[in-house]
Amino acid sequence: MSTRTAAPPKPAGPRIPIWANPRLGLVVLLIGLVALFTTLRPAFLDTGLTLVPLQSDISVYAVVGLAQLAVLSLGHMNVAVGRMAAMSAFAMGLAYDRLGVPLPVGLVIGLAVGTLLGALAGLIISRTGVNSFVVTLAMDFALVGLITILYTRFTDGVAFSGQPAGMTVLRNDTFADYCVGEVCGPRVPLIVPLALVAALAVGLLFRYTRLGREILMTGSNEKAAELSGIPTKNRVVQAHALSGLLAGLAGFLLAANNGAFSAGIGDQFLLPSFLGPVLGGTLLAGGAVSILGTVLGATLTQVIYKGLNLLQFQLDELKLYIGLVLLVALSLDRVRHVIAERRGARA
Amino acid sequence: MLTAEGLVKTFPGVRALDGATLRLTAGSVHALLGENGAGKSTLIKILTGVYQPDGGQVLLGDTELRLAGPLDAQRAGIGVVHQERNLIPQFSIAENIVLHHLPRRFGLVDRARMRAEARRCLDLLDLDLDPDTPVSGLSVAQAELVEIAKALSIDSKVLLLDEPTASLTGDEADRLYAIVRKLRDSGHAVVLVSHKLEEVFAVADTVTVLRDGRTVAEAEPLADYTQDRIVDLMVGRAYASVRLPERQVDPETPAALRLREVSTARGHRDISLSVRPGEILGLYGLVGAGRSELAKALLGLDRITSGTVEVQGRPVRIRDVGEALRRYRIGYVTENRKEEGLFLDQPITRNIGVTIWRGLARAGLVTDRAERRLSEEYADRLGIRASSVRQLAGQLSGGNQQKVSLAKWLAARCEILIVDEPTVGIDVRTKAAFHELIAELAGSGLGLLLISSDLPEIVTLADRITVMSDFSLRGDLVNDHDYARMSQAIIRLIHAGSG
Amino acid sequence: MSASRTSVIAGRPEFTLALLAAAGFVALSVATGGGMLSSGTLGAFFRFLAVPIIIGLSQMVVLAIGQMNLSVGALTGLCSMVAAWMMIDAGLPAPMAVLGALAVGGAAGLVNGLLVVFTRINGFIVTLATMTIIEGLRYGVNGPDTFQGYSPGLRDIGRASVLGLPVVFLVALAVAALVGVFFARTVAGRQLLATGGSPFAARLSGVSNDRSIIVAHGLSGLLAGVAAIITVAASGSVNSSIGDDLLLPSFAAPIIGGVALTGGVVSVVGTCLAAFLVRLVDVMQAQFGINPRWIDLIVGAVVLGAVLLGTVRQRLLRRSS
Amino acid sequence: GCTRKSDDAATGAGATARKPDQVKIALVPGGAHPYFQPWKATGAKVKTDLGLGDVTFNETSDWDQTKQNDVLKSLAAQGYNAFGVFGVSPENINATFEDLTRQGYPTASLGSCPAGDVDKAGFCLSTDVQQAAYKAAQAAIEAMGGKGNLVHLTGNKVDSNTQRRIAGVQKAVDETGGKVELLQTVTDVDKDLQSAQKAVADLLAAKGTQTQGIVNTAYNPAVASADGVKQAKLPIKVIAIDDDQTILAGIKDGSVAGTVLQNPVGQASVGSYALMKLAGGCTMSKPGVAVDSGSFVVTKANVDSYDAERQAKTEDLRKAFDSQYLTCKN
Ligand SMILES: Nc1ncnc2c1ncn2[C@@H]1O[C@H](COP(=O)(O)OP(=O)(O)OP(=O)(O)O)[C@@H](O)[C@H]1O
Ligand SMILES: Nc1ncnc2c1ncn2[C@@H]1O[C@H](COP(=O)(O)OP(=O)(O)OP(=O)(O)O)[C@@H](O)[C@H]1O
Ligand SMILES: [Mg+2]
Ligand SMILES: [Mg+2]
Repeated sequence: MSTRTAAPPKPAGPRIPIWANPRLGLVVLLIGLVALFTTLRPAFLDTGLTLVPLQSDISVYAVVGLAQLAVLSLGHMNVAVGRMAAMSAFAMGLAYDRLGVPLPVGLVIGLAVGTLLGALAGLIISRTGVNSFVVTLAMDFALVGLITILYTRFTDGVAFSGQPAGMTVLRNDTFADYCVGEVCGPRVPLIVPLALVAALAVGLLFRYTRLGREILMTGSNEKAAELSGIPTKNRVVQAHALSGLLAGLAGFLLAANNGAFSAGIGDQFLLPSFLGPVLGGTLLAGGAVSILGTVLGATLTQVIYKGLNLLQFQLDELKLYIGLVLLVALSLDRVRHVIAERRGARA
Repeated sequence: MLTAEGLVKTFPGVRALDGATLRLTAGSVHALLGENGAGKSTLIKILTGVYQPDGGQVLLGDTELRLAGPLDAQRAGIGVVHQERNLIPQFSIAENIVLHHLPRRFGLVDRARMRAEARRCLDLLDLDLDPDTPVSGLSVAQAELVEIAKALSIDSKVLLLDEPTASLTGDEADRLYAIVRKLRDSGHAVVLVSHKLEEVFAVADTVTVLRDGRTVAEAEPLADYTQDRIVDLMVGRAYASVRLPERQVDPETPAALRLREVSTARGHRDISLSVRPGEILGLYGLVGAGRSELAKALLGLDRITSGTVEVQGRPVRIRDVGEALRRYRIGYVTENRKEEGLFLDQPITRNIGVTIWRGLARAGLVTDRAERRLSEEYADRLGIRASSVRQLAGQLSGGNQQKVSLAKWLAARCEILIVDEPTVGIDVRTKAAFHELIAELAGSGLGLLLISSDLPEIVTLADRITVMSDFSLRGDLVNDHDYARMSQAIIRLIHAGSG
Repeated sequence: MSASRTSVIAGRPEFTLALLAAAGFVALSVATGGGMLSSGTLGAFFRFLAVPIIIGLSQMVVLAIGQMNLSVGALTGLCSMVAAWMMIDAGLPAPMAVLGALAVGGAAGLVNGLLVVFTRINGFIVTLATMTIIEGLRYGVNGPDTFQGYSPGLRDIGRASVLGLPVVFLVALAVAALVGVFFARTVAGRQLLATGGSPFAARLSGVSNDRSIIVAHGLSGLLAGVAAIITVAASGSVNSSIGDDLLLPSFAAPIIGGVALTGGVVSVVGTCLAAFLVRLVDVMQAQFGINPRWIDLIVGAVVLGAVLLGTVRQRLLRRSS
Repeated sequence: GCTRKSDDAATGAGATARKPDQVKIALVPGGAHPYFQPWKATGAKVKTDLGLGDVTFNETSDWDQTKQNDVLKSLAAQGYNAFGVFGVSPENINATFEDLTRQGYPTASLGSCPAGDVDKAGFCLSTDVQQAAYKAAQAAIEAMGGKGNLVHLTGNKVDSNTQRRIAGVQKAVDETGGKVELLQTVTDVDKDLQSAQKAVADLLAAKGTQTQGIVNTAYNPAVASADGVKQAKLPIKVIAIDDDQTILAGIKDGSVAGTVLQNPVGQASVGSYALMKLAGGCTMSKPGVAVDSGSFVVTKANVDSYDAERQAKTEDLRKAFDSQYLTCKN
């Protein structure tokens, strides 16, 4: 064919320089902040008091971020992440307290509840075509009421007293507490692997499986996805179900960290759920996600929070600085982007 | 009157204009021609202040024009209809027409004057539309005409039309060109960009040809040129029109796809047709005849209310595109590649791989490597021009985008392919390549249903032609590739139906 | 002609809302044995309807360009605290405090807008960050303590009624009317809607999208300032918790009122009616002593129901046409 | 195999005796709230009075248990080695106390006790919220003249302290033998002032004429109902909570019938004192004991003199700790 022969060997498109990689920018920012905080407060590197709890917090909020990322992949939002986490935690608490099930069984029950809630949101969104923000916002309203009602009904109060065996261990121990002979593990809390597994699984899903890729394609262009044979409505439901599942996991991790399955779980999830992915370079538009970025983004927010805490700011200053640092971090990414574009233009 | 000299414009990775020049004279229609990606739209956008040039200048008469934004161009009397539709869907026709200079009274928008002005512009075009209708309810052709009215509303002396007829029927295009002639006669300078050379030769007086961002023919009288000569200029070398391979379809071969008296919820009535393997069935009709809708109903996107669809001789009920693809091996290359065919923010690999991840998966996992190998194979086979298969689909030229949108169906090994308006907005050379490709596909045994409003295209490619108008079939013709005879027969069928 | 016009009106979402609002009001009046119609109840009903209306409009203005403003609630709190601080600690007269609140609101909104324009970061994210900052500032004004006993004149206005309707409610209606005129009849308002409807087309028509964004956010902040003034006047005491319960209602009103999140469409009447409906639910709760958490559940369910209903209605309309 | 390190190393770890000037106490409320403000000044005062290394007050935890845990750990990393904490969530706070104790820090639950019967802090020095609510309800009933309808306004329903308050009010109402009826308990109106104001206005509009008394066991509704009743000019007796300026002003001008004070000063000063002792090597005779820091009904009659009573109570508390709760070797 004439076109085949006519195609000249074109030079490769503009290569992205390594410094323009958004993840790298985050790492640099992170290192900078850690260095800054350590200089100001050497206690920042205190293993037991800073680094170990920091890892636990990062684990929770990375999973929270992933829960949001699961629907950002579609260009959707899940405003009810916190409440889905709370409902899962309720289910887990109920299972442990009333049925006395072992730890993993309760976890599975809770995750199932989260998944179902997410799927329900996805179902409403895909059937009505109404914006996900509206649907999950309404769902958040409904769940916040329901959770209180359930807790008052089932616990005479606010939290389940029964806890499965292993819960305290999960909260308190690090791998350093476990030794093979003389060799002990690193000072890494036991819940970190749970979050890591979640991150890897989500990464694997979006990168290497048909399901994940099809969710991304649905997010990129729903109409085209449908016309390419992707069952887009199912994908919407599945992405939201995944969001619910991860929210449930985050609820579990937080309950493990805090030591009880209580009604307040997830109250503060909403904002961090967006910060992680967005700082990590996931757009709200859908079609692309960055799992590593989300983990880094969650790490960054927790480091900022921890560092500012160590600096002992008053409440007003603390909030002020958190907001400002976030704005700066976000704008830096923007500056990097603009520079990359300029360079690209000249190349 | 309006002159652009030595324009340079660079986008990230692309030099769209490289010293292009355009000279316009009042009272003439000026054709601006070039292949896809030659820089025509970019030139027009610079003339209308949408882009700022990296070099060169724009002169009105002898004074240099500084066009910092679209408003500057409007003040200078330059009206434009861009290639993409640019109306605010929620606004009324009237408001869209006068949006850039909403009339005010006591600080508030003066609705009465707004309506009156819109009315005046619509009257210039003999358009009988209620100015209060929201534009979201207009047909493509009506929206196009409203855009022209909008361009005229600024008392423009210069009117730039970027592929105004790409989605118009022949009748509608004729009406548009009548208006263009009227404007020319009243002293306007009109620039016309189009890939439909017949139309260009019928209406334009002078021509400028762009190739790779450079002007290769500047404001020449069109009468001095033949179509072939123009194409040579656009392509940059002597261009031999391709000869399509001879194909023979055994009339005894059983049909791959057969519709028996199919009616749909969309309003199709008793549609019967069949496509054999290795055969191209041309489905001709004017825009809005219901052909795309029929294709979509076949794929399960709309309900079939009665009649049967048979694939390889067995009656089937297709529920969605996935089933059509995987179970019955039917593919559909949409007419609307930007919105329905492609994932513009994704790389070529994903765009091609999307239909076959199931097949590529090893132990449930799809690797980028497998996908890339496959994409490279099809990029090579279809001659997709890209820096690499990892380039984003949105960065490709129109023709290459169309090839990508076709590639995913080939990769999925479809046996029946519905190709909808495959060459809309595609330049002559790419179009010919596409025709060759389609013929080759048929040659390799695919059954093709070719939906097109482009008569020459249908007559060139199809083995048989069936004509649709108003959601019903009007008749069948066996194509003998004689353009004059076939086109007359087709037109007659259409008019017989509606008359 | 008139028949088709009535059918057009009946087809609008505002009409459904108005019917619902009227029906709800009547039902509640009957259920409370006329208690709803006593002047005290009506007064309380409308007095606390003023802020939801304004805050809904404040969100609506930003929704019009297809963005969101998460800082509306915190900003209302900050403006209230600033106004009270000006009167109590700085000893300024009430009119100055009113101007001060408006200025702070407008300025914060402009900053939001400028940040969105210059960083090109999604408005949702920008206002998420500025919300945190504003919360800090709000707390910084007076710590956790409550301001009380400022300008009696302002408080009298907050409590006054004209023809049985609280002045603050009338102010809210007047502001709503102004916002309505802004979107329907001013060039800036139309341009804002054009930006929301199709940014690219708007740009090609000479509309500056950047300016639309800044105007929308600025106006949103200004309206938050108005909500703050109403709060200060009507409530008589403010502290740093003011605004915490406003974020969700700010979305609920316009969304129930039929405003699209994608931008380009606003409905002032719909937003006001939706705020009215939500307020009805509040009053129902007080009248029947229902646990507020049930109310959350009901509001959530009602919105989901409205969502489903809207879809069904559209489907019916499409089928009938 | 894999073995788990034994725990004993950890539990006894930090139990080294510290001299007062080595003791650095952190007073951590649940979040920003006027109730805790006296902790700040009191902390500064005990620092000099007792010659402590440092006393800090940190309210940045924003009513979030996770953040409070973070704040506590950050403070520990800063070198603070004794903690007086108002647990954001009484259900979860025991876990936090356990963590701190494991690392060898003395802890006190100040202002609120953990939910349930177990307290993992060294001790709990707090208002007996049920008792305080009971007293408040009694005061309201008295002000109402012993009969009529009472309304109870309080905070977050899913909080064990709220549950205790509801029980306390119920008890006082039950004791009237039906003369007083608890018309309604409105929960979840303490989140922010505006919703409290709205709820009060709606309540007064709906039931104002049938209501004779309002008892508040949360701050924002107390402010809102004092103001709301005054504005509506209804003869309703309002019992508020705490001694915020706005509420004392209300008592003086008669719009508030009375208020129930708690003893944040006592909590901070005695709590710090006991923490210092614990850090110095003393132990609790009964670990996890709950001590009532006292609650005081203030009406117009004693609005100017109540503080003396409270100071006396504080002094008693300190003595009780020395004689009763603490066991010191020397
Ligand atoms: N906004 C943009 N960003 C990056 N590249 C662009 C942009 N607009 C155009 N280009 C590139 O500039 C070149 C010229 O594009 P232009 O749209 O002017 O071509 P055209 O002659 O109008 O083609 P067609 O006939 O397909 O409309 C193409 O290679 C195109 O990919
Ligand atoms: N997006 C749309 N919204 C509303 N009506 C539409 C839309 N697309 C097509 N239609 C209408 O549906 C009918 C059939 O359109 P269809 O696209 O099937 O025609 P066609 O024969 O394929 O013509 P075309 O050449 O435009 O593809 C026409 O009346 C058209 O106006
Ligand atoms: Mg073009
Ligand atoms: Mg079509």
